[in-house]
Amino acid sequence: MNSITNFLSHFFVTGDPMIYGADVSIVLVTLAIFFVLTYFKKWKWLWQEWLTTTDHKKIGIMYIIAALLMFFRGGVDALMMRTQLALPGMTFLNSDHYNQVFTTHGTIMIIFAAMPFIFGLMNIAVPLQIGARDVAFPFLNAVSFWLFFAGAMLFNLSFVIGGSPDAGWSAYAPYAGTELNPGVGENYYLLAVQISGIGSLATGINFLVTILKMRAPGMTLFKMPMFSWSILITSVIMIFAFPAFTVALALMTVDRIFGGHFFTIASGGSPMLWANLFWFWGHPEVYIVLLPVFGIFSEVIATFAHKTLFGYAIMVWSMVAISLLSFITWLHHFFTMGNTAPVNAFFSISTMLIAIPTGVKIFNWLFTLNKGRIHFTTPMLWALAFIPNFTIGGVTGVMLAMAPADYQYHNSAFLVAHFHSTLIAGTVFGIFCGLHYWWPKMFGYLLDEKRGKWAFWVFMISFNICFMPMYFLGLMGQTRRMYTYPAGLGWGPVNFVITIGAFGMGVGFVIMAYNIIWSALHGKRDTTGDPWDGRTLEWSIPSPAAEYNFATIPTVSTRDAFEAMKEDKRAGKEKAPAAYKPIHMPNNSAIPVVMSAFMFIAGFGFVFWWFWMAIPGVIGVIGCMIARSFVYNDAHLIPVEEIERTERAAGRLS
Amino acid sequence: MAESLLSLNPKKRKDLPLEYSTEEGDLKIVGFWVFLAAELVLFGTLFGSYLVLQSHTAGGPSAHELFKIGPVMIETVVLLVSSFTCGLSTLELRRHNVKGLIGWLVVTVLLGLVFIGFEGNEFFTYAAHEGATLQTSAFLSGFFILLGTHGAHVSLGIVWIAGILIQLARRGITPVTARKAFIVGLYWHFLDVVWIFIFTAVYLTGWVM
Amino acid sequence: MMKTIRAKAAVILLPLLALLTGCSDKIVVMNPQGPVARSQYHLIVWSLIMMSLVLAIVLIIFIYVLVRFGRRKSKGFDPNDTGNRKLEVIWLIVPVVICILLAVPTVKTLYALDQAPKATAAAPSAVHGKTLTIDVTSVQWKWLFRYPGQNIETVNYVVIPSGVPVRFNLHAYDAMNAFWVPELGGQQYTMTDMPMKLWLQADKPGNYQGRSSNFSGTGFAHMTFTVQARSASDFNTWVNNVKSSKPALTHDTYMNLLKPNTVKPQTYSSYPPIVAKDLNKAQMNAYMNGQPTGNDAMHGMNMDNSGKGGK
Amino acid sequence: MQENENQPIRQEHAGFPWKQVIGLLLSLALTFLALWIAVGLSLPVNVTIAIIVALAIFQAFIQLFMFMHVTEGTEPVHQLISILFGIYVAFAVVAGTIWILYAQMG
Ligand code: HEA
Ligand code: HEA
Ligand code: CUA
Ligand SMILES: [Cu+2]
Repeated sequence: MNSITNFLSHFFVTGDPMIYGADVSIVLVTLAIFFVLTYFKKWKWLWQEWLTTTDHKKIGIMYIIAALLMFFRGGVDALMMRTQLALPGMTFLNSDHYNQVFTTHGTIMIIFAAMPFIFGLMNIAVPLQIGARDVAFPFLNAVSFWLFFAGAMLFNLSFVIGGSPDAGWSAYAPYAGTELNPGVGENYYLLAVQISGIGSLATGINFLVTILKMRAPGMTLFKMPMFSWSILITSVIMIFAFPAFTVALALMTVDRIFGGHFFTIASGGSPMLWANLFWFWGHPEVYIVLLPVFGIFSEVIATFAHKTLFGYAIMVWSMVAISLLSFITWLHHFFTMGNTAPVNAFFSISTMLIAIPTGVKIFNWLFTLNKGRIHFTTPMLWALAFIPNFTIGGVTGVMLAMAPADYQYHNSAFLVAHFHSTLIAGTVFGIFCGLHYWWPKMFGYLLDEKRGKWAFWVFMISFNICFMPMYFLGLMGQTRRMYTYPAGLGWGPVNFVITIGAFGMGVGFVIMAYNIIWSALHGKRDTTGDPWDGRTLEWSIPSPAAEYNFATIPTVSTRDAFEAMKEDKRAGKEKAPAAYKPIHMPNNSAIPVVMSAFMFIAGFGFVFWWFWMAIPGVIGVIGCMIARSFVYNDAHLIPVEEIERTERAAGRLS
Repeated sequence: MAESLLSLNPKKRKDLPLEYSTEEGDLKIVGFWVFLAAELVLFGTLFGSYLVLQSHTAGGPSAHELFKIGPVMIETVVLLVSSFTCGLSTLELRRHNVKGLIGWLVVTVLLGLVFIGFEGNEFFTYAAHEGATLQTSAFLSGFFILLGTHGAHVSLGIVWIAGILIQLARRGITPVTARKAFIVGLYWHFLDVVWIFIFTAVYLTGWVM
Repeated sequence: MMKTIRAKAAVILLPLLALLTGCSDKIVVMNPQGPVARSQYHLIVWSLIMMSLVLAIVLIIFIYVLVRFGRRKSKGFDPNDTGNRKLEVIWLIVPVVICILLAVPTVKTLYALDQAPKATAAAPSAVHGKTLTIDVTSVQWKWLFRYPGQNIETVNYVVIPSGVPVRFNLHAYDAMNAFWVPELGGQQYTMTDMPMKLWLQADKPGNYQGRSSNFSGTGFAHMTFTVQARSASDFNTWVNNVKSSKPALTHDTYMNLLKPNTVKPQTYSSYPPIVAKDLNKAQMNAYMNGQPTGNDAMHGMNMDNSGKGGK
Repeated sequence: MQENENQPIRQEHAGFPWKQVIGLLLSLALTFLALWIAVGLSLPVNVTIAIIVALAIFQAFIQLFMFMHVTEGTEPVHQLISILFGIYVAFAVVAGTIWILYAQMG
């Protein structure tokens, strides 16, 4: 009996009212979901329409819902940290709790919010932009989503079962090793991030092949919309960065779970090797979450300036340059780890070089606006605000790149300010921009402009209130990851302002959430499929798009293909639509969900060193792969009559 | 004829071998190449880690003391020959000869099993007789994980080829089975490439140092 | 819209200017008190100037295009304006030039910081050409300072002679930390498997705040220390005082210091031999169990303590 | 998607499998050459390592071109660029890691 209570009190995180609250709300929400689904008899619908789907548009929507939830969780973490830091000597969170919170905040925001949000947008937009009916490997696409989902669930479970990781999102050895960190928290980090990382690698391969091989006839690479280009390049970075991370995580897992000595203090392990491997992935990772939003901004700025993108070719080449450079700068994250001068010099310069292609893009956007007819819609506001705010983050990055100066900034609040300026003014502004822009294509109605603009202004101004003072805080000597600080150093007032800004961002986010709900009820219907006077193919089809996307695959002859079609139409040169043919579409499949459930079981087993649980999980995963290999009948045919019916309902066929 | 999932001009495909004849086959082969390119980085990372830890023996046995030339050369030759027989199986695939294809794949699998047997024996000898395990030192962690990852890939390859053999026996050579047989061949050759580097970076440098 | 942007520009740029003058001593990084911090400060100011320039260019163009083309009925709309080779070359070349202007002093400073700083010209001739070596060990969550020349040990504070370059040999007992005294110069990590060096020097006597800047667990936020710079003669007096009036660091006290906790500043007139071995936690455990520590040739990377790393 | 089943297939591979046999003999020869250089000769360590690494790279290319048909497909440029990028990144991680972790100050 005693041993059982002992076990339970370690299994469930105890002693903290906030966590009991979380326990209760998780149980309540789960029960509520079960109840609603059962009451409205929606189980079958959920299973058939969503959980087993291989339709890229639905997978995209599931990614975005999950990412928004994770953004909320990461945001709550941020507000908890900011509350604790608002005044010197606060006791809202104790040290251990604070350490868990910044770790989960960073990990969740980057891996379980920013990346899946981007995956969601690319799932929705890329096939539509290139005139494809789905991605190259729809089944694999579903697997990717469910692996991400399993990873995210596993990671969040750590909050209530076993305890959260507390070594930062970069999980530096030896602190993250078992000698100094014996609990299960770091195991959660390793397994959860690993599982979703495998999904990310698969997504990269999937979209690379999709974009290379499945473009509409006539759409050469250099006629492709810029967002698709950005995803092509991002996919390449993902494909080549993630394997390194897979290995790094696996090696630390071996250390922690099987007693290996890669990064340990004992037996010749090299803690610095972890830092090296982590950042070999970690630096490219920041471009993985940045380049896609560069693509989004390119679309949105061109659309609402009513101009073609300025300097298309050089925009592409600058992304290619970034992808090449991003793999040779990683050491700038540990300039102060005892490197010799030649090493630091090399990586200082390689890092600075990235400013050049990035600057090219900034100026090309500015000159797209030049001589344009600028329309200040909500997506456009996010895109415009990105330019000055991100430039601040970028140029402070260049300051960090100067190694001797970095000796003074490293691990200070200056660094924290830098990366929020890039991650928020870049990535977050970008995904909010894309969310508003493609929302009508996803759901068939627009998000409200007035409420959207309110959310924008509140969030953007608060962002500046929050992160501009943080640069000074760094120069005043405050380091990151401190749960508290004494009075008398002059940090208090600055921190207080920062906290006000953070809550302001929360208000902005709440307004945005409110706007989503309000617009679902009262939003303007998009009946044309082209609410923004768009330029690319996704706007040529009805909103929301039919299962098969394009009733007939368009033929492309120029950039901005849809704009050209509209011009042809105005000039009366519209081509007669081709006759419909039956369409092959991939079948639904339960294997991805089931496989990810096994993955979750395996992950959970490893977290607790319970091999009796982990091994069946692994066997289940392999079983799913074998089962899939024997499925030969994985596509169905949509007959012409059904296509006609659908198109007629969308008003495309009289 | 049904309009298919993708719209790429299928004309070029006509003069290519059977496995490229469907769009699906075409996509999967390219996708697999990309996957192999990613695997290059995966193994690269393992190699980099191994090489910096190579001298971190922490008082345990060193590479020089541990590695025996005989078994390693047998492993190497067996794997090289299996890559060759795998190449012959692809050749038979191109000739539309199911029997030849199945035959050479069976030989390949058998050689793979021999390889795994020798490797397992090597690991076992180190652990049982020299007390050298993954937990002994950073060097040995690196060694066992680098070679173990390769060995796990080979084992997976064996299971995979076995699955394809069943499908080939049942269905003969179709665009789908042809694609599968071709892709597993790529995988097998790739593992041979990795072994060449293991042989060089682990064993040869171990003997040199 | 325009107004907020202009207001924002002012909000951002004015404090930057204020910083350049180094007006507040709370902004420690901008208040250098030694040659190392000063060379970094010069680099920072130079980069701030260049970055303000870049930012200004971007903001000016940004504001111009929004004002000019953001109105309902602006003239000059030209949908065919899709590229301009000459402009594109300009914004390729200018950043390249800026990068060169930043890279050259960066590399120069890097190489300079590898060496001991030049002794301050104003320093009394007594300390000319002299350097001091202090071995620093980070332990969860405290700093141990060992004076191998003087054979004394302090905890959570360190006394140095001003005007003399001090070579800190950094080492970690358990978790990685980083040794940072912003007013004297930038930081350097402490690691378990290799000694690292950091040269610092204080211009004049004074107290400077130091802290760990790399997260190392529960007590990390309290892992602070003071650097007390004294004139050369005061420093000697202090050393003699310590030697005559402070207790010796016993083996047991030392083992207690190695436990993860936070402690008050302490001073010891001598230390037991084990301290000088720079064992890390694993080696210490082995040593206590009577096994070889392997520290005579730093296991792994074959680092020696003389400052020449690698093979 | 079964409609393509009867498409013409090039029968270029008739006859003795020269390519494969030469590939095998070359890789065996290179392997034993490397072994002899490493164990049999006693060149300076750096030289030995440079030579055996070069031999390994050469042998990898043999596999790539003789056995793996890397230049085949509808658009072989895709897989060629992928492999090249993979080699670039793999080189970066191996060389960078060694450089960074061996060239450290004390
Ligand atoms: C989306 C995320 C993102 C982006 C885009 C960037 C972009 C850049 N980052 Fe940042 N960075 C992070 C996220 C990001 N970073 C994170 C998360 C960390 C910390 C992780 C951690 O420790 O937890 C970090 C840390 C970090 C460091 C480590 C500092 C330290 O730990 O001490 C460095 C150092 O060099 C750096 C540099 C740069 C540079 C040079 C760029 C460049 O790409 C910026 C280029 C852009 C511009 C320069 C602006 C536009 C250009 C012009 C207008 C042209 C003219 C300009 C010039 C010629 C200068 N970053
Ligand atoms: C995409 C990535 C991303 C994003 C979007 C954010 C967003 C935010 N971050 Fe994050 N942050 C990181 C990535 C990110 N961060 C990383 C990688 C680290 C390093 C972690 C580490 O050290 O390991 C970090 C660390 C970090 C720290 C440093 C902690 C430390 O070192 O001690 C701080 C401190 O202020 C901070 C603050 C914030 C704030 C205020 C936001 C805000 O933008 C959040 C705004 C969003 C919301 C607030 C939404 C929630 C809404 C509600 C909760 C509604 C209710 C609220 C009200 C009604 C007010 N972050
Ligand atoms: Cu770290 Cu040598
Ligand atoms: Cu970086």
